[in-house]
Amino acid sequence: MVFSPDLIAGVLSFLFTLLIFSYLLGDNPLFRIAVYIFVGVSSGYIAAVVFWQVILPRLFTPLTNALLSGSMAEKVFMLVPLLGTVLILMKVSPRLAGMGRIAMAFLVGVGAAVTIAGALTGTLIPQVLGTINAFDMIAATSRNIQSFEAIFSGAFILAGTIFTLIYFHFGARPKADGSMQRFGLIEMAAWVGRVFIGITLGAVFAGVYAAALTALIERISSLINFIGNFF
Amino acid sequence: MSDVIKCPVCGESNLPDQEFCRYCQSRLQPLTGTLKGADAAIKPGQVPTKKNTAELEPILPQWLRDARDSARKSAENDAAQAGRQSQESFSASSTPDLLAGLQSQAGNEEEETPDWLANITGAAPKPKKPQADSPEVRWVELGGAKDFAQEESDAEPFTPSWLEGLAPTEPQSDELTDWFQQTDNSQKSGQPEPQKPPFDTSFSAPVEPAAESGDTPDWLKKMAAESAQSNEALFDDSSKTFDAPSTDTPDWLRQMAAEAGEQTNDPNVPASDASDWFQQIAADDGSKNNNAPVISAGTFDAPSTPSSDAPDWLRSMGDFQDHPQGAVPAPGAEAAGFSEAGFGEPEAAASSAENLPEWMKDFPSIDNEQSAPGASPSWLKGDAPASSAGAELPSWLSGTQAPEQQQAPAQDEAAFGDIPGWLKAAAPQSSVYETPSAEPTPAPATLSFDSPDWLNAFKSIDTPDAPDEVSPPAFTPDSQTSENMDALFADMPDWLSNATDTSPSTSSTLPPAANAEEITPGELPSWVQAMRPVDTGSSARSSSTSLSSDQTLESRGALAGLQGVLPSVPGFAPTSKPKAYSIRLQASEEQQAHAALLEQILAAETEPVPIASFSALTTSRGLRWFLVAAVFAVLMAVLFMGTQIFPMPVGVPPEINGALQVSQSIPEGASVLVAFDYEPARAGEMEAAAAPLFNLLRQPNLTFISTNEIGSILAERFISGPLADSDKSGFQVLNLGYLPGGQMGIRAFAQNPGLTSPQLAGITSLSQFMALIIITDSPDSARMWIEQTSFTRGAIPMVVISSAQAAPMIQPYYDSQQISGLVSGLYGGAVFEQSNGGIPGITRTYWDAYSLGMLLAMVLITGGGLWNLVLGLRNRTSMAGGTK
Amino acid sequence: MRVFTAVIAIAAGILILGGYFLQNIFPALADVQTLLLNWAIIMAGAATLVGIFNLISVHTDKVRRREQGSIYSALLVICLVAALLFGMILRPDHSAMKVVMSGIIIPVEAALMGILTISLLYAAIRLLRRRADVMSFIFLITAVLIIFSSVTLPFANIPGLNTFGRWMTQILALGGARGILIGVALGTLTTGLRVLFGADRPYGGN
Amino acid sequence: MIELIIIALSLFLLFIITLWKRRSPANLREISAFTRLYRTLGLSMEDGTRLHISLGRGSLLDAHGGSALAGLAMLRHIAERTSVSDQPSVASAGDPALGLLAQDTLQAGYQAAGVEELYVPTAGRVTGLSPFGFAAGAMHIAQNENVSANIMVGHFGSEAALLAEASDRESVIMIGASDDLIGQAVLFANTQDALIGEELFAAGAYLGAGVSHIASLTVQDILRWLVILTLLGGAVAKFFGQI
Repeated sequence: MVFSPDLIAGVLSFLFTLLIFSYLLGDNPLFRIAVYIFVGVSSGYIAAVVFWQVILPRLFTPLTNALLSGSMAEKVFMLVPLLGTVLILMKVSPRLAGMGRIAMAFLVGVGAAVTIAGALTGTLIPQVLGTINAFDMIAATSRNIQSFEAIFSGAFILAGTIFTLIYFHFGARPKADGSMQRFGLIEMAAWVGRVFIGITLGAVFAGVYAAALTALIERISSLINFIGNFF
Repeated sequence: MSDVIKCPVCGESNLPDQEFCRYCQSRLQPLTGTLKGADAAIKPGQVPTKKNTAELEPILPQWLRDARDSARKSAENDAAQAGRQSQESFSASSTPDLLAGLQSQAGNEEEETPDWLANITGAAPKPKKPQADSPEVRWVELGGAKDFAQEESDAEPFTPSWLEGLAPTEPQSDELTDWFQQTDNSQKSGQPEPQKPPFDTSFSAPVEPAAESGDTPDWLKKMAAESAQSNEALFDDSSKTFDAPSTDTPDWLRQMAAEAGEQTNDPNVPASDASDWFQQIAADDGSKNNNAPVISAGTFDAPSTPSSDAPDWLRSMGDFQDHPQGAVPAPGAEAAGFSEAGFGEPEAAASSAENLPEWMKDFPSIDNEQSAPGASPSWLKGDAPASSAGAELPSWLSGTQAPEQQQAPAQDEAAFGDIPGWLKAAAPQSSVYETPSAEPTPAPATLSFDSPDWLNAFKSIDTPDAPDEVSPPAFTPDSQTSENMDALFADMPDWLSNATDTSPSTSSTLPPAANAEEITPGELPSWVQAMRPVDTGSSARSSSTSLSSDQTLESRGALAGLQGVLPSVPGFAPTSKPKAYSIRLQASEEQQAHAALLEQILAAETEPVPIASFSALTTSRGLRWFLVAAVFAVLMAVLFMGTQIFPMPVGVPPEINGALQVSQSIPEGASVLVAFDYEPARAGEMEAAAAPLFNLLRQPNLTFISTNEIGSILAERFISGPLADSDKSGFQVLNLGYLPGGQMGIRAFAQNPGLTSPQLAGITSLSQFMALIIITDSPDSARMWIEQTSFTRGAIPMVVISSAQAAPMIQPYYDSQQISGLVSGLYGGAVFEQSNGGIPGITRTYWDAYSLGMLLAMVLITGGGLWNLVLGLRNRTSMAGGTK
Repeated sequence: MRVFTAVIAIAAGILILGGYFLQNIFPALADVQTLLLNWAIIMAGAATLVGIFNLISVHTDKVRRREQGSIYSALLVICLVAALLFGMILRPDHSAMKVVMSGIIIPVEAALMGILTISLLYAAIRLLRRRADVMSFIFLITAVLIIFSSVTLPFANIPGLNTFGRWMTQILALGGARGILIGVALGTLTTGLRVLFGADRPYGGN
Repeated sequence: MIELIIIALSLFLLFIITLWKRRSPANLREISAFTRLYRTLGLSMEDGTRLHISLGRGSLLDAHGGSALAGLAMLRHIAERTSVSDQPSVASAGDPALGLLAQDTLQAGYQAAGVEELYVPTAGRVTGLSPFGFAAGAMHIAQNENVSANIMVGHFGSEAALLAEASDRESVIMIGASDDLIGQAVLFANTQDALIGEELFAAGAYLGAGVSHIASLTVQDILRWLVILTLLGGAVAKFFGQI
């Protein structure tokens, strides 16, 4: 009997799906076996991918080229990430882990800058502009949307955005009873913001449920199909 | 032994026999060994444990050690005098001897407790010890066993009041503590001597005359004479010391008190205090290093001087001035030297001046200045006040624990103080210790000053002790007669040990006092533990008699084992039965009510207040199983049966319509870049949503890329899965794999795809693709692709196929026309599939199950939510009621 | 060391930010930014390897100490090492690795996602018992409505339901989502600035 | 350029308000989740249980780095407070670099508490490299290591429901916050007191991590109102075709 890769994958898929589903009856060794194997295999696989598609092509190959035929500047530019890699690898040892902080500091500095830039250019400004542009009557007309509808939608979006923002206002004042409360108007606006937040999270929750349900359907369907292959 | 000793302080070389560095005056020889556990303090009431005090043996001056050797040679004579004493009694009597333990010092320093030390403390020697040691030798060491026997039997009744203090009272032990500590401290300090010149001048002088005395210790005789002629300056302080003595105080003492009474600044000092200083002397002389003897010499001055009725031996002290041997050692002499002088001077009588050590030769010159006939001894008159000697006396007599060099400044301050220093020393430091001094009278009445033994002992004081500086030959057996040695050995140790033995012996049969609790607890140095006579053996007690009428044996505290230390006041006996008082509390009802209220309040305070819990909602396994059963039953049934009851959605939303138009507009064989940026968890949903769109493409040239490590595998799975049923004959697939770096990687790829991915050689711009399809389950991933490619993709259309969970966040991008179309979730896939001519695909397979699952969820959430709302309200109501 | 690491972080961050926003003024900053980002990507890749080692060491430690569930930890370590070795030797696109992917990773992840169906249902049902406030009510009502609007009924569709659902999702929910995302962006901005200028130093140091 | 202005303004405000907040007390609205979190810290110390702080899977090199950094700031404070506990806290992360930073942060917390010798490198762990791998690796920490509370602060998606499920089964208190709407929705349904949106970034300020954290919230409030004003002004202007 020849075990094709597809058959092996199908059998494994069937088994592991069942093992995972067993969690619905309660945490059990079978589920744990499946989960731990999954964590190990996925981590090992991702590490191998990182090695083959990051470390090797971005570090070793350019480094080799630079050392063999590159200019001094290229050599220096490739030695720096090599040094950083070595410093990070030092974190394997608790004794040398302190040296790794240099590379980690570099990563954090870069990450903080990327985060700031991403927050500004990817979220803050686009979302503000998107809210403002909801009142762009010209654009609405071009999309065959009536002005009233555009204003109505834009107003709800604007109101939702503002009230939600107000909801998160942190500043407060101590009251006579010792509690901290915001100004009355802010508190009222925050209450409206709660409604919008509830709607938003509810809508997202419904989407998550739909995604999970689809995944469950796909898994159950695969189980049925696998069993059906033998009949 | 090395030829030279290198000073640990200055590094200079010194002769091996030198005790002090001749350059820096630092001590070269250790004063004592380290007493184990000396630092540790024990508390009263703690059961004493044996301590190894053998280390203290080095305290003894060299002359004592040498004397031991000579004593061995005279052992035979002494042993014959020992008579018929049993071995036990002999051993008991021998134990009090200070020098008894010296036998073992030279040879065996590991001996746990030297006998002399045990005797001082009154602790019973170990029964085996006398047996182990050769009794004969010990007899010899005793300096004449018979002497000792006589002392015990005869000397006790004659003990003067000022000697009564030698009994093992608290002060004694305290003073012993002091000098032990001094010894210890001096060891630590290293060079205590150079700081003690004042003592040299003041105390060496009285010792000197004793060197020439006969039976009666010369120095005592001279002291008597001195005192008779001395100016009162010295005794201003000392005389007052004897004001307090009882009527039993000897005349000479009374006279002394009368003479000095007016000048005494501290009339409250009891007579018994004198015994304290005597004890101090004993302690210092007998066991301490050579510093102490100097002190002892001076100590004897005070009591002897005022007494015109002094016995002969005291009167003979008047000769002191006729023998002006310099009491003051060489200025540079060290304390050790002076201490040695205290005991070493007697040796001058037996030995010629030539045999005198260097320091002794220095005395005359000083004595000449000090000793003026008819005047009080210069060492008393002038030296004491002038050089703060009188004040110094108290300092070192006070038994402070500081080393002598530390006492010197204090002594200077007290030089002209109201109370002589030595009186202060004699004064008990606490009321507890004053108690025994209150009745010193019986002892003086019976004290025999003629007691030859202890006087011989004093005589022997004059015999040269062997300071380190003193030439050893002076103490060699050849140079000393047995008599000298007897006296020598009996000098301080005898009377001291005798005295210490008395109290425990008499009190052995008495019940221990239980008043220790009233004593202020204090911490005792551990070395005192070794000296506590708690476990005094009967043998030791039998040979001693009490010097005190009080026979109470202390059982606890620092005085444990000591007897007569805290005698009850005579006559303090209850004359009548004490009145009986009821211990019952007389409280009114109101008071009791208040008390109950108070108890209630206190109880409420101490009662733990439960922390407001987080009202943790316990898990409901039943609900979970119900949900599992319901959902799985529905889904499995529908999927197994493959029903198609639920119709596919109709109507095409604008975003889906946009995607449909893009897919239809892509020309045949066009290059399409497809990003697979979703997790394997959403593979089923994403494949179902994306498959209808790919089925619309006509022989596309697909390039797969992913910012997810697993994306490339998902792409291949997509090709081999949902698209397997479609016509893939014209499909060309290039899988670029993983694009690391997140949005920066996307940005770099968008700027020059060929540079980032070598497989795309020749493609330098993203606009070279005909369309861009993003399959993602994350709004962030969609955002990254949308934003980072916005400037490079040009006019090429972008379609996003997203998970249902990400649709609400991606939708705005369609609204803002940043993307051309959006297909989200299974619903979007179903709509798209319907718009694709209705060819059944994977969405149709899932649609019934999906719809039923969604409806089931709607019902369960609604019904279950309401039910749990009721339950929650009920719980909250019940909790609120419980709180009230 | 503390100062040195802070200086490195701040310098790298400022250069990256300069590359974002000042490249029009200083074009060289764009190249510097690209270079630094490339280095960061490489170091992040190295961090992945160290993270793998951390995963191994944690579970090896459990096995060594025979803690609860150590057998599973041993299983994890074995599978991890095996996958890593095979992946390094055979490369990730090897058919054997594809089998592992298709047979283990994808099914398990999908199954885990599938069982969330029950978890989410369970959580939604119990929500009002945990917390009966306005937001929770709105949350559940919205969820139910959108779920209901995304299905078809066998016999007859409720008119306008789908439209209402879309309106809720694309208008009402969008407003709240924007408010949340803008708020998150503000928080991210201040947090990033705190880190960038050394007030927070997650790389060590106090 | 607008981005630079925003950054400069934020930085200036942050600096000024940090100095100002040193003298004036922090007045922040009550957030029940933080109250619960604060008490959970004390309770875990009292009953000798462990806290599990999960930092999510946000990478430093993408837009989720902000939540990761906020989680690390909170971890730093929790580590300092619980380092002397019999059962010190453990931190899990789904991103390797974040896991290493968790180790450094834990060590810094121990160091600040003066008990660096108690620090164990395995207290900061990477439990998996994929979202569900991370969740699957972390979901049993509560069961295996005597954990009394799961504190999830970082970037979480729908996998947060898996951790929430495990916490519910073990009756472990769970406090969660995510910068991702999906994660927020899941955590909202699963937790007693939900942390929503930018409340994630307020953890440090509410736990008393420092003045700079409080100043951050004040700066956020100021920027918030500036954004609101911009929205209102921009909408009006857009409506009237001014922009």
